[in-house]
Parts: sequence; structure tokens; C-alpha cells
Amino acid sequence: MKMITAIIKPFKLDDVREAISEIGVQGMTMTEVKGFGRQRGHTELYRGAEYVVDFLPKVKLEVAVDGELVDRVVEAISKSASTGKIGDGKIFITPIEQVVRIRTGETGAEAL
Amino acid sequence: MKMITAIIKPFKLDDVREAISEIGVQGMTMTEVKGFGRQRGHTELYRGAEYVVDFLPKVKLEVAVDGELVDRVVEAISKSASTGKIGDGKIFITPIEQVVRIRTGETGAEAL
Amino acid sequence: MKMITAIIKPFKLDDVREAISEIGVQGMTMTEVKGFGRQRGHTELYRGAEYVVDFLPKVKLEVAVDGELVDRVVEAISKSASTGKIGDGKIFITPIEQVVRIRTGETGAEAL
Amino acid sequence: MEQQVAELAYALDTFYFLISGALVMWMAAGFTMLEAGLVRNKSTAEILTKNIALYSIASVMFMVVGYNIMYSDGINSFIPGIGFFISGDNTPADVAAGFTGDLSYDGLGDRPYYSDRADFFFQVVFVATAMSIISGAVAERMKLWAFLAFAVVMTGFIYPIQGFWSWGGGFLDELGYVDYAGSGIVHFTGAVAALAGVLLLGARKGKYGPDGQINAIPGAALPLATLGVLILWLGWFGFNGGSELKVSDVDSANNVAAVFANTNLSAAGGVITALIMSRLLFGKADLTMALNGAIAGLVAITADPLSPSPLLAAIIGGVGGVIVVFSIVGLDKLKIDDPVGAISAHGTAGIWGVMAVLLSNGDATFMGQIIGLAAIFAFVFVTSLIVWFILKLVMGIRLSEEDEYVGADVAECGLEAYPEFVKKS
Amino acid sequence: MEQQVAELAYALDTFYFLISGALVMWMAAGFTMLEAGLVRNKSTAEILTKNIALYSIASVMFMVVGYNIMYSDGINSFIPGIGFFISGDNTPADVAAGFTGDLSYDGLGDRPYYSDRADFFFQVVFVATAMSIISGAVAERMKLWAFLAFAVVMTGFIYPIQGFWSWGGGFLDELGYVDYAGSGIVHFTGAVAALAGVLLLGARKGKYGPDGQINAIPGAALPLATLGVLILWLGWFGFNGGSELKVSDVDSANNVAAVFANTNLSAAGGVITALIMSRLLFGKADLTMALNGAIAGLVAITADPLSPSPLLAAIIGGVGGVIVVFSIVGLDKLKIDDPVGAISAHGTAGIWGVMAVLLSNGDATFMGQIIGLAAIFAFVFVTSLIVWFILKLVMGIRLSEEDEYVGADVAECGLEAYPEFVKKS
Amino acid sequence: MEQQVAELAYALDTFYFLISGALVMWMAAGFTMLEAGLVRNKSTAEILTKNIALYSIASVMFMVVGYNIMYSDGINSFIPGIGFFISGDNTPADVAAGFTGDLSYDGLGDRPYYSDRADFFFQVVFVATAMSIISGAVAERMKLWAFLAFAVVMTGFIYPIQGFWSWGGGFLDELGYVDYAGSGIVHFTGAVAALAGVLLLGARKGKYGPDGQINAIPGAALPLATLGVLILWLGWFGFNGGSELKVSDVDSANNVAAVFANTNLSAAGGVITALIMSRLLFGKADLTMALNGAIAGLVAITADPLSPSPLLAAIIGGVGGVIVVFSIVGLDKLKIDDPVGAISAHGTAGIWGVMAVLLSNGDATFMGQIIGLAAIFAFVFVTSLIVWFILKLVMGIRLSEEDEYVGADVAECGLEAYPEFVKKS
Ligand SMILES: Nc1ncnc2c1ncn2[C@@H]1O[C@H](COP(=O)(O)OP(=O)(O)O)[C@@H](O)[C@H]1O
Ligand SMILES: Nc1ncnc2c1ncn2[C@@H]1O[C@H](COP(=O)(O)OP(=O)(O)O)[C@@H](O)[C@H]1O
Ligand SMILES: Nc1ncnc2c1ncn2[C@@H]1O[C@H](COP(=O)(O)OP(=O)(O)O)[C@@H](O)[C@H]1O
Repeated sequence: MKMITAIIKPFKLDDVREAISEIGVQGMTMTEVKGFGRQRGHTELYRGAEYVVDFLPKVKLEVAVDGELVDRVVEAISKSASTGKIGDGKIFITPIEQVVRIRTGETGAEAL
Repeated sequence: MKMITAIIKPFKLDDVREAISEIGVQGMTMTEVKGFGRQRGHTELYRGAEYVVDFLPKVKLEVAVDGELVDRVVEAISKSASTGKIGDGKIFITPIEQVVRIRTGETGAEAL
Repeated sequence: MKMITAIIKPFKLDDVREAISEIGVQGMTMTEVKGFGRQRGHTELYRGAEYVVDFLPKVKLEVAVDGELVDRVVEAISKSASTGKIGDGKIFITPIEQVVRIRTGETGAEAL
Repeated sequence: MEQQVAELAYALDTFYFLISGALVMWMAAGFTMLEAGLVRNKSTAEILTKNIALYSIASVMFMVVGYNIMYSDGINSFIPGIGFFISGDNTPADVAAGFTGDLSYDGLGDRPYYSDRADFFFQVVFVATAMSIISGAVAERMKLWAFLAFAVVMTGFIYPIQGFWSWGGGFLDELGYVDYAGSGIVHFTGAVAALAGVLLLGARKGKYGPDGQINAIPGAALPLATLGVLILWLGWFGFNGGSELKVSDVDSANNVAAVFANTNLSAAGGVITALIMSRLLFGKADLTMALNGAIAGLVAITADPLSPSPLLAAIIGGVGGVIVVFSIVGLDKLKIDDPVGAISAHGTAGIWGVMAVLLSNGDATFMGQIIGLAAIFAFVFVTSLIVWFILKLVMGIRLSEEDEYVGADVAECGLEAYPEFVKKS
Repeated sequence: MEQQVAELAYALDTFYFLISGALVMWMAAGFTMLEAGLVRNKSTAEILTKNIALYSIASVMFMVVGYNIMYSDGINSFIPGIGFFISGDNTPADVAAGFTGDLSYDGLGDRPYYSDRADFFFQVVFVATAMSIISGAVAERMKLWAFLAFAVVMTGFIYPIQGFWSWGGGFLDELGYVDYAGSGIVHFTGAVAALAGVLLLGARKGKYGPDGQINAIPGAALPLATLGVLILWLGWFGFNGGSELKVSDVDSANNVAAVFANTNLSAAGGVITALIMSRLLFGKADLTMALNGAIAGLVAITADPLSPSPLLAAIIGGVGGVIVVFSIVGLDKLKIDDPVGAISAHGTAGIWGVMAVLLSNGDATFMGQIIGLAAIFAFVFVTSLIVWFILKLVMGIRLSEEDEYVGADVAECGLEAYPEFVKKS
Repeated sequence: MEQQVAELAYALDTFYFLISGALVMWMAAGFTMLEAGLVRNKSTAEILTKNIALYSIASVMFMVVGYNIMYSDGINSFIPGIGFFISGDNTPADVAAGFTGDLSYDGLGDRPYYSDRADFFFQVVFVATAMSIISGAVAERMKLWAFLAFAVVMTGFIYPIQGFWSWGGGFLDELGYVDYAGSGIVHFTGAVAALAGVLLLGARKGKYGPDGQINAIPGAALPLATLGVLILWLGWFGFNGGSELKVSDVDSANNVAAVFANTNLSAAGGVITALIMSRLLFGKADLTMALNGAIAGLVAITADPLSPSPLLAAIIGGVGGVIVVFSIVGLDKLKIDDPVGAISAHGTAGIWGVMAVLLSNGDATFMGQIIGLAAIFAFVFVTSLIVWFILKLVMGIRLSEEDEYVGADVAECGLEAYPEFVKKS
């Protein structure tokens, strides 16, 4: 089982959620984060003084999926989150050793 | 060493924190997240227009624990976070390769 | 490839960001979190009633780096985030199996 | 020229009434902001809805029946008469008829000296004030429609009946109960009805712990609460200043001026002492206590803002500021959960205000003031309790536990007060 | 003494005018808060900027040219004259000259009975009101500077020209169109100009889905919206109350008092019915509908706040509250995107208000009212559309898609309304 | 009838005073909201506390001693006398006694024509205004109780002493210094005391970088700041309009009307030019500059809102709006950290206002105005500096670095202004 963590542009959230759902993934967890990267922030003037916005708003999506689905999910996210412009974000794949569904106590793929 | 990541219902936070503390775990990190899952959102009407709430508020707890404690912590979370209703959440267990306590530079289990 | 996750004190964010950037790391993701640990919260009085603040504001930084850089990044964070006082935070190192840059589809170290 | 002078005086007094009334109407915004600032996010939209709706209901009910009860001829000095809707106004001839050439209060005789419709307007905003006090105390857990049903009865009947006793010429008036602008008749009345509701309703979930601990539930937006208090402060110049009921001669004008100055000083005194008390008791300058201190000062001076010297006015307010802090802490000890401190600021400070009349006003008697308070308490508490109880049976007054957890906003109004802001869970 | 009495009456009427005008000025804050509460976070600072700037532009443009158009001698009863800046005021001699010893309206003759400068002040805040209505309807997607350019033309020319027709003695006045304080002349006018803008501008991105669904875009801060409505409510006492134009005799004073009471009751009626309607239609007590109901009630009574009985006033407002709910839902079906409900509350309810005059005022005729509305609609819609269209060609009126996505605040003002608060993306 | 007419005029003037004073009191809410909107989240509750407390302290101190200093007989024209508390009011006989049958200002003689208590009320709110200016400039880093201690001295002594020089009949009055409602006496005074405090206090941590860069520290809630400015705008009609001190004859009424119109236009001018300047200089329409522009316009016209034509009033405000933008940027270059722009809007624009009197008022002299400013500056700056310095020695005036980091709210008030909202760290 893998955790797919995607950092995406906030306004792509709905597209990505739909793309993933279509594959049959039933759950995901979203966090509002701030990203620092090649896409540079911008400088604003407030009352004549400078104001650097380094960290840009991003959305982090975490989707736990069973092994076989990983590639399809990664592809779905890649496609739906892409604008072709810098700052589109990253996808990280990390191992999960175990999953538990709190309500039922189920574990493994059934818990997803 | 493992990272135990639990997605729970927000109002269970205090119960879970206490349950974990009782086992002797001394630290944890909490993030406010939004979850999408089997527990469906709801539709509201605002000025007569529809308004779908897909993502529901959840709390993510991250607890790094030494190997031997993992099962007890998972069990404690499972019990204290459970309401028996859909949307109770998940627990993910992932490997940690190293931990460092910033203040002292300690590493490994001592750093927790 | 590793994910370096650091929980630090919020006001150290700028220092840490600069320290990491100097090593040549180009990206990172920041989340506002709340931490529970040895650094105890405090009790406030509001209208004469008690008000316990358990969870203290922390910042979580996630930095994906290629193997060779890991130690230098950990060291840079340790130094720049340290105040020597309790609550300075932790650094967790976890494995990443794959990275994808959404914009280009690049994978592995090139995707960072 | 006599007719012209009489008309001018009539016009000035009417205008003065209307502006005073507009300022009191503005107090509705003050209560709304104060309460919206002191409840939690999740109950904010509902408290806003309650406030604008209660004001509207008060306006309509008082027009339909309340005004005619309060200022009825009365079956006897306890039981008022009843009547409906608002009748016509004075004619220029009425005004000129009895004009003696003397503008002073004593020279008025039976002559009407201001518009009846202006009087209605001024009275209508008072009943809304009494009702506004209640919404804060029962906030975050009472059902919206049950509250509004209570508002119908309160503003149409309960308030007008007790109002008849003092201001409509009933037995409290005869007994010499002195309450210039209504520390008792308006503020204490509102607080008593609130108390009855709170007792039946119980505390918000989580407010009191199992082993007796009292948990703080901080208000979500203190700038709004502060704005609310400053609005109330401004509106109170209309509330007290208008209650002189006349401005068109030297003595009346001086009186109105004294009322303005004293009202301001009493509020100031309340802020200062409440802030110092909270510094001494809690170690910090609790802003919310200072805000309640201001209101306590205002309520305390309302029973007689005219007789005290400016210095005494500041002291009366100052004592109110001390009282309100102890009252808030004390009610919490009794597990009476009042999210905004309304029962303390309007009730406890209202009692103090009614008794403080004795400090400077020779017309007031200890017994008169005590009987006034007792009569108001007994009547308002019992009738309110009955009404709350009937509502409880008929439709329920308390939100379900789940609705309370989710918040009254989503449960009752289907929306959030601040939908885009990320909130702590 | 005659001179003194005339002067006193002049002073009282002038003061009454100024206070009324100050209350109307305060409505600018009402619109600002209402709109700031009903747009999204990311458009908040810009809507604040628009509101304070439009009020300023209205003040200056009306001084430079608008006032002289509206109250010009007129080339004929359709085409006003033109003039610039504000001239002097009446002298004590002017005031005393024609004084007949009769203070009533009929006894005034040609004699000036209040300060011309006070009249200017009172008028200037009215034009700002009309303009404020527009900013809400076009919120979140219109370019700031295009909007301000429109404000220059609207407040300098469009509003004054149609205002001349009724209040400047033009053909609508001759025709017997009755509109006491401007349900049509101010509110409907603002709504029509807004409609023209909205039609050219289109809806906010995401408001209407591809297969006809209507998406809610909740307002970001309902306490501000509620405050805004309560401010408007207060300000409306100046708006309607001042439109009697005289308070200094018994009849005028009674009239002003009746206007205050009716204005209050009509707003109350609108709140109550809009709340009940939203409960019936949507299952929840939608606060924002109650707020629009209050405004609809206020707009509806504005065309004649004097003739109806208090009960009828509450009913007129109540009907307004029902109408506004259906209008908001209806406009959404037509994909006319009005973030704050301004077109419904000021336009649809304005039509109702103008026609409701027939219920109680014998001077009004069905044809007169209809022609009044038609003339205002035709002129304001066409001229506004032309101006919006020219602006579209010259500088563009709509934000780029990216700027709209990022939000007008950052795009136009370079700052955020709530920079430190974490917001949902 | 003579007595009646005199009484009516007295009543009207008293009522006018009281309403004006109530509007000025309302400015306290304006400053509170403006400052709460322009500081950061973490200092918001404390700035609210400061504002409500300073108003209260000003009210009490001015009653206890300030009023009697300012309007004392004076030892000489530099040194006022002293006295305590507030004495009685005029009798009807006093008012009637000297009545000549002439209501105009010139006909008054020594006769009292309005209530002394109303005068006290009107004056007391002015001193609160001066004090309010200071709280914004020292925000986010000054200790609460040190600030309140300064308020005691400022409102009890410093302000009254310099006020005595002009309005109490002291040497500036004799010298012909013209300052109608106090551009210098109130606003410049407040700004100068603030400057002294800021110089001793230093900038907020992080405001100025090590290599000279100036960092923006955006205000947390611009809707509140905008509301604050609109409140101030409304209140200013009382501030300037009431400063005519009389409304009861044709000339006075006209004057008050001219003051209302000019005050409004000057504020409007300030908004427009500040907005354009910020567009030209910074490329964006900086809302906060427009807000400061409004205040600068208001302050600029305050020294003479009567003499200028409406057009000139708009220009005077417009120049104020330009000046304030450059002043804000300039002070930042000098590392004088003023979170809300108070020193620029009240100080720099205040200087401009005092000098702009020369444009239209023949009574003013260049030397008189300059000496007025110099005297105020010298006295207020030196005395304030001394008081701030003593406070620094005795109790410290600056928050500890940690408290400043955590925020004054938690450090001083033990609570948060918006506890439930998630904020950026
Ligand atoms: N090394 C990294 N570790 C963690 N997050 C990263 C890293 N690099 C980039 N990110 C995240 O991805 C986002 C996009 O990266 P950026 O370099 O701006 O553009 P791109 O994804 O097009 O290369 C960043 O805002 C940040 O949130
Ligand atoms: N595959 C997944 N990956 C990541 N988070 C998930 C996943 N599935 C569910 N979650 C999280 O768990 C929460 C609860 O899941 P849900 O399916 O609603 O109910 P249950 O936990 O009872 O099965 C979701 O709101 C979401 O935050
Ligand atoms: N076991 C843990 N798992 C996850 N996060 C932890 C754990 N222990 C501590 N933390 C995080 O690190 C922060 C600092 O820890 P704390 O024990 O207070 O001090 P220190 O880092 O000095 O030991 C905590 O606030 C929490 O966010």
C-alpha cells in the first residue's frame, strides 16, 4: 500500500478530486499548505513599503491506495493538476505499512 | 520507529490525546485537514442556490513512536476515536528512518 | 530520496528557509500545525474562567531531498531552528519511493 | 405669535424624541454586534438572525397590541386595559388650545407638547432593547423559532404589562417607585426574563466540567463586541437623554444636558473599575470585563441619570463596574451560563441602579425601590418561566446535542457566519 | 418677535435637515459593510475601496455640476439646464421678508425656510446612495477604475437629469408621479443602472454551472452584512424622515414622526416575511434573506412613508420581504448575478414601493406611477448601458479571468482585506 | 413671549450641542475600529482595550480637573488656573435676563444661550479625540498601563493647558490664532504627543530591516478600518458642525450648514487624491491610503470649515490627501513607525489645515498661525516627552521582546481578539 501525496495548485482541487474518484478511489485527505519553490512569490507594496510573499498557497492531497492503483492515480493527478506553468506541484509516493479503519477495525486494503 | 498518522473526527481530539498520553506517549502533532470519503458531505441552500460541502473537517494526528509501542497506540486511537458511525477515519502506519530532537541533537528513540 | 519533515517554532521559519536554501534546496512545503509535547501549554483566565491551551502553534516543513543532501539539510535545520529551549521541535526522516513533477512529468531527483 | 411659539416648541420636542428614538434603535445594532462578538463562530449567524428578527417582532407586536396595553387606561392599577394598533395624532388646535404662554414642564397642563406618533416610536425601541438583552443570555443553545415565539409574548404582553405599572400610571407609579429611564423597567426586566430562560435551558455543553470546573468559552470576535458596546454607549444618550421627555425650555434642556454628561461618566466609571478589578482578580486586563463594565455603568445610571452630580455619576458607574465582575464570576459558580454577561450587566447592575437612586434623589424611598424591583422580578420571572415552559413542551427550546455541536448557524440558518475563514475545530 | 420666530423655525428646519443628511451619509457605511459582508474574502478590500471612493466622487461631482442640473430652471420639463458649483445662502432678511406669522407649510409662500447649503448637503448624500446600490451588484468582477469612471457620469449627470424630472420640477412632477423619498428616483434608479452594468458584465465565474445549475457563493462575513443593514435601517430615518423637508410646525412634526414609525415598521415587516419565506422555501432561516427583506421593506415604504397607517406600513414592508426573496431566486434563474441582491432589494422592491403608494395616497394615480417607473427605467437603463458600453470599449469593465480568480483585492488594490487569517482556497 | 423665545433658542442650541457631542463621542468608535483594523491580529484586543479605557479616562479626568483648567480664569494668558469637578447650570432667569430680542450672535451679549453642562459634554469628547490619536501611533508595542497612565496626564493637564491658550482665552486667542474646530488644538496636539511617544518607544520589531529596508506590516482587518473611517467621517459633522457653537438664528444655521457641506467635501477630496496618488506611486489603489486620505481631508478642513467655498473645501481636502501619502512614506524613511498613519493624518495634515486657513479667512495671519503651531508643538512635545520618559523610568513603556512577539493581546489582556480563527504564524 502506498501513500500518494500531491502538492497542487488550489484551484485544481476539484478537477483532481474528480479525476481520482473516477478511478474508483473513495477517499482522500486535503490540507491547505504553503509552498516555496521555483515558482517565486511576488512583492507587493502596502502603504509604500515592500511586502514579499514567499510562500504561495497550495493544496496537499493525501491518497492512500493499494499497490496496483498507484500508477493510475499518479497519472490521473498529473493530468488533472497540470496547467503547464511553473508551480504545478509535485507528487510523492511513500510506503504505508499498515492501515486501519477506525470504525470497523478493518486493516489493509479493506480499510481504504 | 514508526509514524502513526490518524485522521479522526475533530470533536474526538481531546479523547484521543488523553488516550495516547496515558500510554506514555509524550508528543504529537495535530493538523486541521479536510476529508473526502464514504461519509458524504451535505448540500446546503444559500439564498436559494445549492452549495455542496464535499470535504468535511477532520483532524490529522501524527505520532512518532518507538516500535514496541505501535500496537498499543493504534489500539488506543482506534478505541478513543471511534463513534461507530461512518467517517470515523483511518490510521496509517509508515516507517521513520531517523528522528532528531532539534534542541539537543539527540536522535532515535531518545529524541521522542 | 528522503522526505525530511521538521516541526519547528513558527518564528524560526524564515531562518530555516534561508538555511535550507543556502544548501541549494529549491523547494519545500509548509503547514501550520499544533504541537503537543514536553513544552506544556499554559492556562489563561477569560472572564474569570480557566482556559487551557494544550496545543501550541508550530510549523511543519516538508523538504524532499536526494539522498546525499539529507545530512546537510538536517544539520542546517537543526542549527537554524534551535533556540535551546524546550519545544524547539523534531526532525523526521522518511523514505520516498518516487517523485513526479506534475508540470513536466519528470521523475526522481530531477523532479525536485 | 403664541400659536407659533407653541408649535415650534412642539416641533422641537418631537424632533428631539425622534432623534432620541433613532439612537435607541441603534442600540439594536449594539446588542447584535456585542453578542456576535461574544459567542463562538458556529453560533454567530444565528445570533445575528435572532437579533434582527427580535427587533422586528418587537416593533410589530408593540404596534399591534403592546403600546395599547402599556398606555391603556387600566382596569385597575395592576391590570392594564387592552387595545389594538396606533391611532391618530394631535392637531395644531390641540396644541394651541391650552397654551398658557409658559413653556416649562409645569406650565404644560394637559396640553400635548409632542407628537404621539413620536412617543410610540420612542417606546417601541425600548421594548426591543429589553428583548435584545435576552438573546445574548440564551445564545448558542436555544432554538431560533422558540426564541422568536417568546419574543412575541414578551414584547406584546409581558413587558407592556409591567411597563404599565410604572410608566402607564399603574401601582408602581402610585407607590413612588423612581426609575427615570428604566434600569428596572427595561434592563432588569430583560435580565429576569433571560434568567428564567437560562434556568430552563441549562448551560452550553462543555461550559461546566464534571468535577465542578468552569471552562472558558471565548468569544470569537472581540472587535465586534467592542463596537457593540460603543454603539450601545452612543445609543444610550438617546435612551436616557430622551427619557427627560422634553427639551424645549431652559430647565428641560439643562436636564437633558446633565443626563448626557452623567450617562457618559457612569459608563466611563464602569470601564475603569471593571478593568482594574480584572487586573487585580485575574492578573490581566480582560477586555470583555471592561466591556461589561461599560454596560453595567450605563445600566446603573439609567434609573436616575439626572439627580447625581457628575462625580457621583462616575462613582455609581464605577460601583456598577465592580459589581458586574463579581456577578459574572458568581453566576458561573452557580452554573448559570450567560455567554455575554447580560444577566449580570443588566440584572445585577440594574438592581444596583435602582437602589442607587436613593443616593441623590429625595423623591425615592427605600421601600418604593425595593417593591418596584420585587414586583418586576416576581411578575416577569413567573410569566417568563411559564412561557418558556410551554414552549419547551410544545416545540422544545433547546437545540439537539448534535445541532449544538455543529452549531446553531448550520443547524438553524443553513449557513455559516464566516464560511471562508478556516476555524479551529 | 416675528423675525426671531422665523429665524428659530429656519434654524430648526436647517438643523433637522443636517441631521437627516448626516444619517443618510451614514448609509454609505451601511452599504459598505453590507457589501463587504456578502462578497468573498478576495474581493473585500476592493469593494471597500469602491464604496469610499464612489461616495467621494458623488460628493464632488454633485457639487461641481449635478446639483445645478437637478435643480436647474430647465430648458423644458424634460431637459434640465446646467450650472456649476454651489452659490450663496439666504440672508436673515430673505427669511424675515415674507414671514406671514404662519409657520405651516401652506403659510410659507416663497419664503426660504431652511439653509440652501443644508439642502445641498441633504441632496448630495442621496446621489451617493443611488450610486452605492450599484457597487454591490457588479461586485467581484468589475474593474475598479471603470466603475469609478461610471460613478462620475452617474452622479454628475444621469441621476441629476432624472432627478430633475420629479424633484427639480420636470415632467414627472407635473404628471403627478408621487415618490416621497425616492423608491423610484433613488433606489429603482440605482438598481436599473446596476442591471445595465450586470448584463454587460456577465456573472462571476463559477456562479452558473454548464448544465444550468446555480451555485451558491456565500458571503464571507455575515456579521458585517448584518451591521450594514442595521446601519441602513438607522440611516433611513434620515432618508425618509428628512424628506418631509420641514419639521417646524405641528403638522410637519407629526408627519416626520409618522414617517419614522412607518419606516421602522416596514423594515420590520420585511424581515419577518423574508425570514418566514426562506424557512418555507429553503427549510432554513436564511439570514441573508432576512437582511435583504429589511432593505426591501425600507425601499418599499420610501415612495410614501407618510400616508399609510402603521399597520399598512408593516404590510407594505412585509410584501416587500416576500417579493425580494422571489426576485433573488428569479434573477438567479435568469443568470443575472447580483452578489448582494441589490437589484432585487432596490429594484423589484422599488417597483412595488412606487405602486404601493396607490394603497393609501389619493394624490397618486396608477398611470402617474407607471409612467414614472417607465420613464426612469428607459432613461437610466439606456444611458447607463451606453456609458458602460463605452467604458468597455475604452478601458474594459471586467477583470481578467486570472485577476478574478486571484481576487480583485490583490489585482486592483495590491492588498488583502484579512491578510493574516487563513482562508479556504 | 420674549422669555419663551429665548428659552426655545436656548433649548435648540443645547440640543444641537448635545447631538454634536454625541456624534463626536461616536468618533471613539471610529478610532477604535480604524486602529483595530490596521494592527495585527495579535495586538487587536489590546488596542480595543486601550481605546475604550482612554475614552473613559479622558471623560473622568476632564471632569475632575481638565475642564476647569481649560476654561479657568487663568493666572495669566500662559498659565491657566485650576479647579475641580463640574458646577451648576444656568437658570431660566439668567437666560431671560439679558435677552435683547436679538437671537443673532452679536445680540447675545453676556447672556448664556446654551447649557453649561452641554458645553462640558461637548468639550469632554474633544479631549478623548486627541487622546485616541495617540493610541494608534504607539500600537503593538507599548505597555497598556503605561499608556493609560499617560492618558491621565494628557487629558487632565497637557491638553487642557494648551486648550486654554486658544479656546480658554489665553495668549493664542489674543494673538489671533484661528483654529475653528481644532486642526491644531486637537489633531496636531494628539499627533505631537504621539510623535514624542513613538520616538522614545522605537519601531515595532521587524518593521525596519538591518540594511535600511522598510517592511510592510499589513493591517489584519481592513473592513474594520474602513468602518472606522466612515464612523469618523460621520462623527466629524459633530466635531466641526458643533464648533459653530450656535445654530439658533439664520446666520448661525447657514454657517453650520456650510460647515457640514465643506467637511464632507474635504474628506471626499482627500479620498480621491490619496487614491490617485497611491495608484501613481505604487501602481495599485491602496485602500489604506484612501482611508488616511479621508482623515487627512477632515483634519485639514477642521481649522476653518466655514470660510472656504465648497470647491475650495474639496481642494483643501485634496491637498491633504496628497500630503498624507507623502508624509506616511516619508516618516517610514525616517524610521518613525506609526502603524495607523496617525502622525501623518492628524499631524502633517493638521499643519496644512492650520495654514490653509489663510486661503479664505481674512482674520487669520501667517504669523498667528505659525506661532500657534509652534507653541502647540513646543509645549506638547516637551511635556509629553517628559511624561513618557518618566513612565519609561518608573514602569517601562515598551513590551518585552517576547511579549511583543506573542502579541500584546495575550501578554496584556490574557485573551485573543479572534481566538477561533486560524491565523498565519
Ligand atoms: N523539495 C521539495 N520538497 C517538498 N515540497 C516541494 C519541494 N519542491 C517543491 N515543493 C512543493 O511543490 C510546489 C511547486 O514547486 P515549484 O518548484 O514552485 O514548481 P514545479 O512543481 O513546477 O517545479 C512548491 O510550492 C512546494 O509546495
Ligand atoms: N484513501 C484514503 N486516503 C487518505 N485519506 C483517506 C482515504 N480514505 C479516507 N480517508 C480519510 O478518512 C476520512 C474518513 O473516511 P470515510 O470513508 O468517510 O469513513 P470511514 O473512515 O468510516 O471509512 C476521510 O474524510 C478522509 O479524510
Ligand atoms: N512523538 C511525537 N510525534 C509527533 N510529533 C511530536 C512528537 N513529540 C513531539 N512532537 C512535536 O514536536 C514539538 C516539540 O516537542 P516538545 O516535546 O514540546 O519539545 P522538544 O522538541 O524540545 O522535545 C511538539 O509540539 C510536537 O509538535
